[in-house]
Amino acid sequence: KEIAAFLESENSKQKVQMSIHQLTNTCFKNCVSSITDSNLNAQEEECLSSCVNKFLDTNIRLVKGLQNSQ
Amino acid sequence: KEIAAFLESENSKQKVQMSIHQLTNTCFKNCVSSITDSNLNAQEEECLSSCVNKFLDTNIRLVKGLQNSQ
Amino acid sequence: KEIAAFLESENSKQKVQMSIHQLTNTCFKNCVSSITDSNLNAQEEECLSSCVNKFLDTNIRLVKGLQNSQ
Amino acid sequence: QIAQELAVANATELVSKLTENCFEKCLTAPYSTNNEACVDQCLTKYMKSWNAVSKAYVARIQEASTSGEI
Amino acid sequence: QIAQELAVANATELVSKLTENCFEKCLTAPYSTNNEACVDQCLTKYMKSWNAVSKAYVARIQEASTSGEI
Amino acid sequence: QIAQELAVANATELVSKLTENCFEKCLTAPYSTNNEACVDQCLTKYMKSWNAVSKAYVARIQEASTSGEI
Repeated sequence: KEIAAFLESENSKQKVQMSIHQLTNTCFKNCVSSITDSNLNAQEEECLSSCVNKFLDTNIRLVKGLQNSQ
Repeated sequence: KEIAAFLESENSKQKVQMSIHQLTNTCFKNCVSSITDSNLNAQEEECLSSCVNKFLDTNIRLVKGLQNSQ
Repeated sequence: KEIAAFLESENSKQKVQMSIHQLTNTCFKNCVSSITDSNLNAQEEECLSSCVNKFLDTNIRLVKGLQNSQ
Repeated sequence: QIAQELAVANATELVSKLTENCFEKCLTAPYSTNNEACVDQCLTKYMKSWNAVSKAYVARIQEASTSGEI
Repeated sequence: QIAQELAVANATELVSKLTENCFEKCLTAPYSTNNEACVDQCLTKYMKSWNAVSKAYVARIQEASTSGEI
Repeated sequence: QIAQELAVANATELVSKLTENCFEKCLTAPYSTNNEACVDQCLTKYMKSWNAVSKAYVARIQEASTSGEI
């Protein structure tokens, strides 16, 4: 049982990590237009945070919409 | 034996499903330019159907071409 | 033990193959702009070779940079 | 139980492609505005596209297997 | 040992996305010039973006699970 | 048998990338015309690119392992 709980918890940590990799990839492409230095400016930082929230909003809205249509 | 047949049939159903997911993704991106309402117009519907057929034509032609070149 | 060595060697051959598939995909998209005949011209050939080398340079530089930052 | 895992894999793939496509079509950097009406329309439009693609795919596969093309 | 395999999977995913994004942003066909300074800045900028995305993602998930949204 | 499974995985990956790239280069929405000559040329050009990439990749890896770079 402990092993099952350990695997379960590793599994959900891994899913979170993979979601963060995917979101960073998507939001970096859309929010960081060119590399002129190594800092994120305020606008890029704001964009990344909005991107994550809007992506999750969209995801949740679509899942609920699919459930309602069944 | 029944289990093997069941797995085989589930496996090929799953491949068909995954092909449809991939084709919908590709053809939606290419045929649906913007979301102004929730209906597919006649042009989009025609484009989706052609897209599927031309994609499969291309796939079959390439597989045959590869086989002939061996 | 022989089986383990065989699996190990198959595994690394497979990784090389998959890297070549990915690099061909990336470099073909960037170096071959249009299909007017079935030959690679000198410029495309040069571009493909540079693309591979620059991609691997970038990959190695990033891995070293990550290791140094830890 | 295998059938159930496959159903989960299918639903996951659908939600992932839906989110990717509807996020791309309905929201743009810097992500300062919501676009929930667009997301809802996109959901319906994507599912209609899924149906159109399935229909065309199944028809094409049946035709091809009847004619002996594949 | 499972935790270690997951750590390797995570590092592999990070290096793969980093290479893809920094290659795309810092080098362009015909790949005749190097751009090592850009690659170094891109590495730092991508890791900062990764942190910004993680922060926003974790905050959003906590908020959603508190409010019962998911 | 493992070697055979890997060969199948390789062939599947090749056909998938070939179809994606040649469909992208030779056909465009609304997909009203065929372009079989282009598909045939694209197949040959892609395979030539695959060879050029393999050659550059193997040379680079050998050089790097000789110089101790990796």
